[in-house]
Amino acid sequence: MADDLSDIRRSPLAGLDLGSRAGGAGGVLLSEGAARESFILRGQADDAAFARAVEAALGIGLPQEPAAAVGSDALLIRLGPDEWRLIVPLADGGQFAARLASELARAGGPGALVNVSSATTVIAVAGERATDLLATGTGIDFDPTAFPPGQSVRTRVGNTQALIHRQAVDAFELHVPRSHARSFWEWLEDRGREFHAAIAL
Amino acid sequence: MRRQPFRAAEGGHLVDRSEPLRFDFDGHRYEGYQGDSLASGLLAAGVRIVARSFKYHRPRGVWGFGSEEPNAMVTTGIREDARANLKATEILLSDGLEAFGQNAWPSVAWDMGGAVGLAGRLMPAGFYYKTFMAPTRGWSALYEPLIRRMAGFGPAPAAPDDAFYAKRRIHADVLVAGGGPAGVAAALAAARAGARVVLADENVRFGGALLRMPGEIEEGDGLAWIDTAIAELETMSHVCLLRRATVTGYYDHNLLTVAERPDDDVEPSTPAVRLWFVRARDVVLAAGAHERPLLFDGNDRPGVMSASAAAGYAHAYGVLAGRQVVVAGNNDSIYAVARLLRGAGVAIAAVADSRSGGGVPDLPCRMGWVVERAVGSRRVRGVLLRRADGKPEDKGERIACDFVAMAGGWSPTLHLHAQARGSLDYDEERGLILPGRAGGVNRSAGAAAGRFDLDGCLAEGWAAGLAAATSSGHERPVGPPPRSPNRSAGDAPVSWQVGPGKRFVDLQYDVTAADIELAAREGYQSVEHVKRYTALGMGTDQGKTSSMAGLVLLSEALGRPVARTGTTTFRPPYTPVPIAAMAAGLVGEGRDALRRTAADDWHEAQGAVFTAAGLWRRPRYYPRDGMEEVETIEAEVRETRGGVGIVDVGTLGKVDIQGRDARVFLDLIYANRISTLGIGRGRYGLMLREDGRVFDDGVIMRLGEHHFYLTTTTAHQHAVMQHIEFLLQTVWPELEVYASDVTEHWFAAALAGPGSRALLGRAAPELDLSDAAFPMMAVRAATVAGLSALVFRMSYSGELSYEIAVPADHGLALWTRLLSEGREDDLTPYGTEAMGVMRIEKGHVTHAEADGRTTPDDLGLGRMVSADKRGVGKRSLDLPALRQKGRRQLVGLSVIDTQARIPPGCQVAESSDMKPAPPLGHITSFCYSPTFGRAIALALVENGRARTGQTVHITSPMTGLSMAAEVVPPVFYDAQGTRLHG
Amino acid sequence: MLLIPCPFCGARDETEFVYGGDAGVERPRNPETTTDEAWTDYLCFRDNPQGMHRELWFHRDGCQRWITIERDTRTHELGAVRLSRS
Amino acid sequence: MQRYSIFSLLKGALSGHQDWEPAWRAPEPKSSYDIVIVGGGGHGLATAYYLARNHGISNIAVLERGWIGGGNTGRNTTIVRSNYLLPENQRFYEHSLKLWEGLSRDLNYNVMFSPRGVINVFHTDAQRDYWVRRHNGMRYAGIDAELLTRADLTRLVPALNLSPDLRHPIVGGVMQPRGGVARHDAVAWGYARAADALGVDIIQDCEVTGIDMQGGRVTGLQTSRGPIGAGRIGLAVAGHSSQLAQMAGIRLPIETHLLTATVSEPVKPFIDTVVSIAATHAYISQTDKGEVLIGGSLDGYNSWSQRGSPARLEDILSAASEYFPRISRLRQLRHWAGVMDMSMDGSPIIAKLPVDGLAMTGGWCYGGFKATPASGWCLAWTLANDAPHELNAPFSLERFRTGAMLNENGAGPVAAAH
Ligand SMILES: Cc1cc2nc3c(=O)[nH]c(=O)nc-3n(C[C@H](O)[C@H](O)[C@H](O)COP(=O)(O)OP(=O)(O)OC[C@H]3O[C@@H](n4cnc5c(N)ncnc54)[C@H](O)[C@@H]3O)c2cc1C
Ligand SMILES: NC(=O)c1ccc[n+]([C@@H]2O[C@H](COP(=O)([O-])OP(=O)(O)OC[C@H]3O[C@@H](n4cnc5c(N)ncnc54)[C@H](O)[C@@H]3O)[C@@H](O)[C@H]2O)c1
Ligand SMILES: Cc1cc2nc3c(=O)[nH]c(=O)nc-3n(C[C@H](O)[C@H](O)[C@H](O)COP(=O)(O)O)c2cc1C
Ligand SMILES: [Zn+2]
Repeated sequence: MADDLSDIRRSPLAGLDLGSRAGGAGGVLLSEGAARESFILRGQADDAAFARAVEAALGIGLPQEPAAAVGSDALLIRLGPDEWRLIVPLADGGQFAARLASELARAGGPGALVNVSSATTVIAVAGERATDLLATGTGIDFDPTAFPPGQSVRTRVGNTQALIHRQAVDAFELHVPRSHARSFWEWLEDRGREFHAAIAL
Repeated sequence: MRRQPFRAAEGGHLVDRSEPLRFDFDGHRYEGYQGDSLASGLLAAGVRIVARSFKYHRPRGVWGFGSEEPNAMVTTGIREDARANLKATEILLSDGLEAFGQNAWPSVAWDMGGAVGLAGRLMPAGFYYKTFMAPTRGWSALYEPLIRRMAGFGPAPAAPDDAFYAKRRIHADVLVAGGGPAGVAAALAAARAGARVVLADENVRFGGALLRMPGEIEEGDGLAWIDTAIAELETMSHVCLLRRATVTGYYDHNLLTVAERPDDDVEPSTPAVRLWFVRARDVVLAAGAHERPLLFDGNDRPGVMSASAAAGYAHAYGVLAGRQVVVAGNNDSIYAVARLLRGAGVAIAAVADSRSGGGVPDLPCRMGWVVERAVGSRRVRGVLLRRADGKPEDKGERIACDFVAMAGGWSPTLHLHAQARGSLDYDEERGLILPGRAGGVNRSAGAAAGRFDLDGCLAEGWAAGLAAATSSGHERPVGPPPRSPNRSAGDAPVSWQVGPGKRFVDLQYDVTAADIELAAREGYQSVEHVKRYTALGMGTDQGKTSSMAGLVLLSEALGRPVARTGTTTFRPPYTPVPIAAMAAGLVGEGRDALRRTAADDWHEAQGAVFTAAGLWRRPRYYPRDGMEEVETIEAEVRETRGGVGIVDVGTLGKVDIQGRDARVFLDLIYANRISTLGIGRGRYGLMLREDGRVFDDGVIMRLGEHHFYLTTTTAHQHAVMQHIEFLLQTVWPELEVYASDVTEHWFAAALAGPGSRALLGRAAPELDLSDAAFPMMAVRAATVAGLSALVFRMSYSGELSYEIAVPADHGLALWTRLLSEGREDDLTPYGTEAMGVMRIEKGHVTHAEADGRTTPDDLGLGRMVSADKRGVGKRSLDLPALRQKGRRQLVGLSVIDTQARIPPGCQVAESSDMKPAPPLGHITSFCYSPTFGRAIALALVENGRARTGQTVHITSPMTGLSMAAEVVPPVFYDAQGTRLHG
Repeated sequence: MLLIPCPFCGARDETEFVYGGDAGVERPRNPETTTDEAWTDYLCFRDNPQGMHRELWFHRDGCQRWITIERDTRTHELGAVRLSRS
Repeated sequence: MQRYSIFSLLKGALSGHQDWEPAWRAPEPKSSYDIVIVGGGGHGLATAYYLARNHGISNIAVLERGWIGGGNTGRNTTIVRSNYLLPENQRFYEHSLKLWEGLSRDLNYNVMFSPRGVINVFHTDAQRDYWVRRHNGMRYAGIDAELLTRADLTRLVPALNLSPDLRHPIVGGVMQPRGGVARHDAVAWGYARAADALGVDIIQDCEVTGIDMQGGRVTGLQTSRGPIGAGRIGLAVAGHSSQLAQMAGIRLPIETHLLTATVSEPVKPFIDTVVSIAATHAYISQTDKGEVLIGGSLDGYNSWSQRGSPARLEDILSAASEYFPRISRLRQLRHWAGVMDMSMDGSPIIAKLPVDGLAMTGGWCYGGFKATPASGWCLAWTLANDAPHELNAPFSLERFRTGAMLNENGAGPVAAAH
């Protein structure tokens, strides 16, 4: 019998003991975001059966725009011509994905669905200096007309690859590879000195 | 403490006289004001000698005003804190600043090195190429050490720079380089039009040339207009104003670097330098012009300086470079300079204008007169004036003065334009090199484009700003351009007047006119040869004030037009950039993230000694009380082989493969056949590079009809993924296959040893582990230690073994639960060393063997290449060299002396004498085998397989060690594989 | 540092990409019947033009697609850009 | 040739240095030559010099499209060594090193060859095994090689960061004591002067735009200064090898890539050896004028731009300052790039080409400066004898056809990977 997963889940940032570092107020606030379930969804954008299966399972159409995000607490982000990322709350317990898998199977199994829930760690960067801090390590243009809230991009930030989801003009979530998370966090803190970065729990 | 004898009673828009500061130069204390530069502070104090020249150790004074300064380089701070080669003109005075002269002993004022100057005649340009050749090793043994001692300017650094440095990467519609009248006008026009603007100027205050000399804009003071414009820009959120920010480089696709030196002393979080990387759609180059020197004997004496700098010290700092000046030059600016100096309290001894006729009544003008020589050695005491058209026998006239303001005309700053690969046009009539066709998207304006009147600069800047905004899609109305009554600047005629004597062209490297003539005479005639032969323009100022003069002199020496001589290549940075700024954010884990597996915290808590595996760290071994490293590793091996061990294999690359054509594709990328795998089964696979060499290996498991999971070596995770995508997207795009890198999602641990089945049986009670239900190379989904997992039965150690994979978030739980479950089995965690020993005993290859030169056959894996299918790299195996006899083949070596230990990096030779001769082969992996009680190795040996049974020598010539060993098959341990079945 | 206009992601810094060389190199369809010369042409021999070069780049830190771009090897002026598989 | 010595300098001083002769003439091109060398870099000039000196052929021209020494000869990090892995490379580079050792006297021009030791440091067991094995192998080839402990490194390179806390701490090193650096420009100038003295015409501002052939044999060249006849042609144009070969209808296994180097402002000496760092691929030395000279890895794509990118500089300088923390206090003075003839296996090609009378030296990748004497020596031999010397026989074009790649670092046929 599998245990309740929430007890055994361990963040790669746990070893940093962020609690002991928390506090202060600065131009930018760093925190670990809530863990999510996430899935790579692959398929042909122009394959009607595939698109219908996705819509049937998730209730949202396949986003066609690069880097668009759809849904309220679930995100479906287009990351490549035939690649999407489905990000859903942990509390969902894999239901979205299960539905998607069965719809895809019913449609004759187009595309691919791969669970990568453990592959990334979510780090939230917020505050009026959030873009400045991120801009120390990425060449992405953060002008809200170029990168409006609600959108996501996959890019390189500092020492890691990251999927950046812009929640608001000055609030971002970064999904970074789990094995890099600790180094990346430390890099953020170091670069954040310029902005008096504070840590929130 | 000394007073400020050369501070004028009033004036100085950059200084705050209510805030005096103290500073030290070469051990003497002086006073200056908030806002002073070190140069203005020293001048105010009457310090004239601030440096010594490179070669002849001649005394040198302040020459310029800003970043163009060739002479006044100093070191600030002492020992660990020292910063060398800073320009006194760019250092902001701060209270307690300590600065020192360089390249002199005991001090720049009294320098023993000056004696070298006496031998100056022996040291023309390039003298070192002509001597110091005998005896054969004479150069490096005798002369070079002496030369090296004389090298360099400032002291060698004694400690790292621990200041904070920052970076920022931004996008702009318009970057404006230079904040003089042209640049500010450009920025204002572009910003009003709606463009995202970055305006950067290297000075503390915007205004450019107006900082040095007043000018009128819109019927008022020019600087006041600048301030108003800046105030307007400051209110706009789409504008970024950068002061003390030098645009240092112009790179591909309109990327520019800007080194900002935020005001010192603000707060600890303020970086010493913030390096901006600006990706601009359009660029306005409004970086102004540099004043040229005049060439006369002694033009390097302390007190001889740029006229606009002399004016600038008076205007910006209220500092006089002396009491009595000779202003000399070839253009109208000398009158304005003389008047400004006179107004500040300087006596005007003469104004020598090389042009004949004209002149102004209010100044002691000498029309048609030039300076022939500066008199004085430690400082100027006067000049010898001579008629420009005079005959050599004219004696000229000596005029006393204590400084000389020389105005040789202006050279537009072409640096950024040229870095962007713009063309350069020589305007013969004006004697100017002007920016021609732009490279990259940019436009030059103002003095940088050869426009020297204020009105013209404003108009051109405004138009450029507007055009740049338009080209980046912004067209809001902007109003009319600012105007100035200063509408003409009276160009300087080209007059590189030259008399006899030591006429310095490059002050920093002591390059004289004679050196340039010598180079030309000796055949070093390309301008680039002259640069390299004489070092002209190679100093820390990169020839800002000297290149043009050198160019003209060379052209004259060769009797060829300047346009044909050309310039040397302009290269970044415009002014030197701290290496620490370039490195910011990229040190240590900031550069290479340290990858940690899900069980890393446990390993660390356990005190594991780590080793690097690519960017990952992995436990090398787990130290035990009272045991040496080697003993510990042996124990880990013994306990695993005799009981059960656990190892973290979370670093292996993992790829999920799905799609209708997955089987077809896997057959193509592996040398052996994969398509025949049944669901729930796995196979060892070998990947080749297209050139036939072994690329990678791993295990492929079939999870479903069209679903596979494969592992890669730790080192090749990314390379394999990229390889797969390359093939799928460019070579076989018709295949429907989706590959996803799932390395980060999965954690895996391997249980190995005869006890593994029992332990796993308890941890996964629902799983039938019998050979029949769960054979070798099978994969099963199961609950292990309460966690959903995938379990593979496979072995790397040669023992019965299972790899258990769980999502990485559960990895630590899996690890700790297995360890507690295994307590009764004496479960031993083992590290990479023990793993390495077991794999060598078992003869598995790694990157040490598959080193990119070896074929499958070399490694004894030739039989894996399936004969009846295509695949990447297979065709290359038929090339003659890959089938040739005599290739090095993988063998095992068993060391005969059981006490011997193999040192790293050994060769394999026929004899033990280690005399020069081609060796037979080399060791690829080696260890002491606790299982066999002797050292063993894997090696690549010429015709190795045929040598089985022979004795060879494992040798290490550098340490003198060697040992005899028997050639054996590479699988030492359990060649029949019986142990895999427990 | 180049600014590479990925057809999917838009313009991104060169540092997000991996270079894949000449896009004109074609893998022989039937390696086993290809001569050594033609096969090694494919493996090793390149035009290496000074001027427009059609070449492959992998957008590692973005869409992870291989793209084909035209670039002048002297000036880095860019021509047509497309996804390699499209 | 006017001899250079301390005495000639003294004499020059007395005459105000008015009597120095041109180091080489500036002749008009003749209508034809026995042999024409294309490329006035170190390799081309050395080829001409050895043709004249070793083979008695002096009706030779060296054609240079710009100014001699202005290619990679004039822009490299000047490291000279023979610490190679593969026996073919060991033999060749060791021959070169021996020529370096007597070069200043041979040419009567001080090329300032300074054998101050070339050190490679490593960080992991795998790197250690590789480097130590490589140096042990050198001993078998009769080349000097030393193993360095961390204590040795502390002594030899006090500025080196040996802290165990580094991201990739240094565990040890190896050294070739006879390796070192030389004054790059002087190499071109010294060969030019010596070749000129033997009658070779050095013709600058002369770009070759075509190769004339008749019946599968070269007959001459088209140049920006008119056609020039040639009995044989030797190509020594480094990054431009593909272009010149193309003129004769030949494709090469070469791509031209960009390599950046940078110097700091000059300071007093504090780094007295050459150090190369495996973890980050940066190499560093300090010149006799005091600049710290740093090189790194390629930009990684075909390019003739000679510009380099700030990203690569961030890379090189962060790496260099991590291992030489003190240089973080220095400032970068200038950076530049060169166009590298990257061969598909990382080793050079010194060989006859498949057109009669045409031979080349090229494919030098990062490493051709040190090869200058031997490359010229071998190409001269090959041109004079119409056959390769045994030293350069392995560096054939054929090897790319047979699969006999000389792959020092094990990377595949990907130019940028070497
Ligand atoms: C940054 C950098 C660092 C390096 N570091 C080292 C190092 O530390 N050690 C080392 O050993 N090597 C190093 N190298 C490599 C080394 O510089 C070169 O391999 C070597 O200098 C090549 O010499 P060369 O004479 O063949 O070429 P070049 O000096 O480039 O000469 C070739 C000449 O051919 C001319 N040419 C080209 N086309 C034509 C034409 N059509 N007509 C006429 N002339 C033409 C060119 O103008 C040029 O002058 C480095 C290279 C670079 C760029
Ligand atoms: N009388 C004359 O003969 C004469 C000659 C030249 C200039 N001028 C006067 O000079 C002014 C020219 O105006 P302008 O705006 O073209 O030039 P400017 O010299 O006033 O301004 C250029 C500014 O750019 C800065 N700068 C230079 N390179 C830079 C870089 N790489 N990064 C950042 N900043 C950099 C300079 O320090 C300066 O502040 C006019 O007032 C003109 O009348 C007069
Ligand atoms: C070993 C070496 C040392 C150098 N030292 C300096 C130097 O002290 N000052 C300088 O301006 N440039 C120096 N350079 C760089 C040259 O100025 C020049 O940039 C380089 O040779 C490339 O030529 P280019 O810039 O003309 O294309 C040096 C170059 C080399 C190879
Ligand atoms: Zn993309």
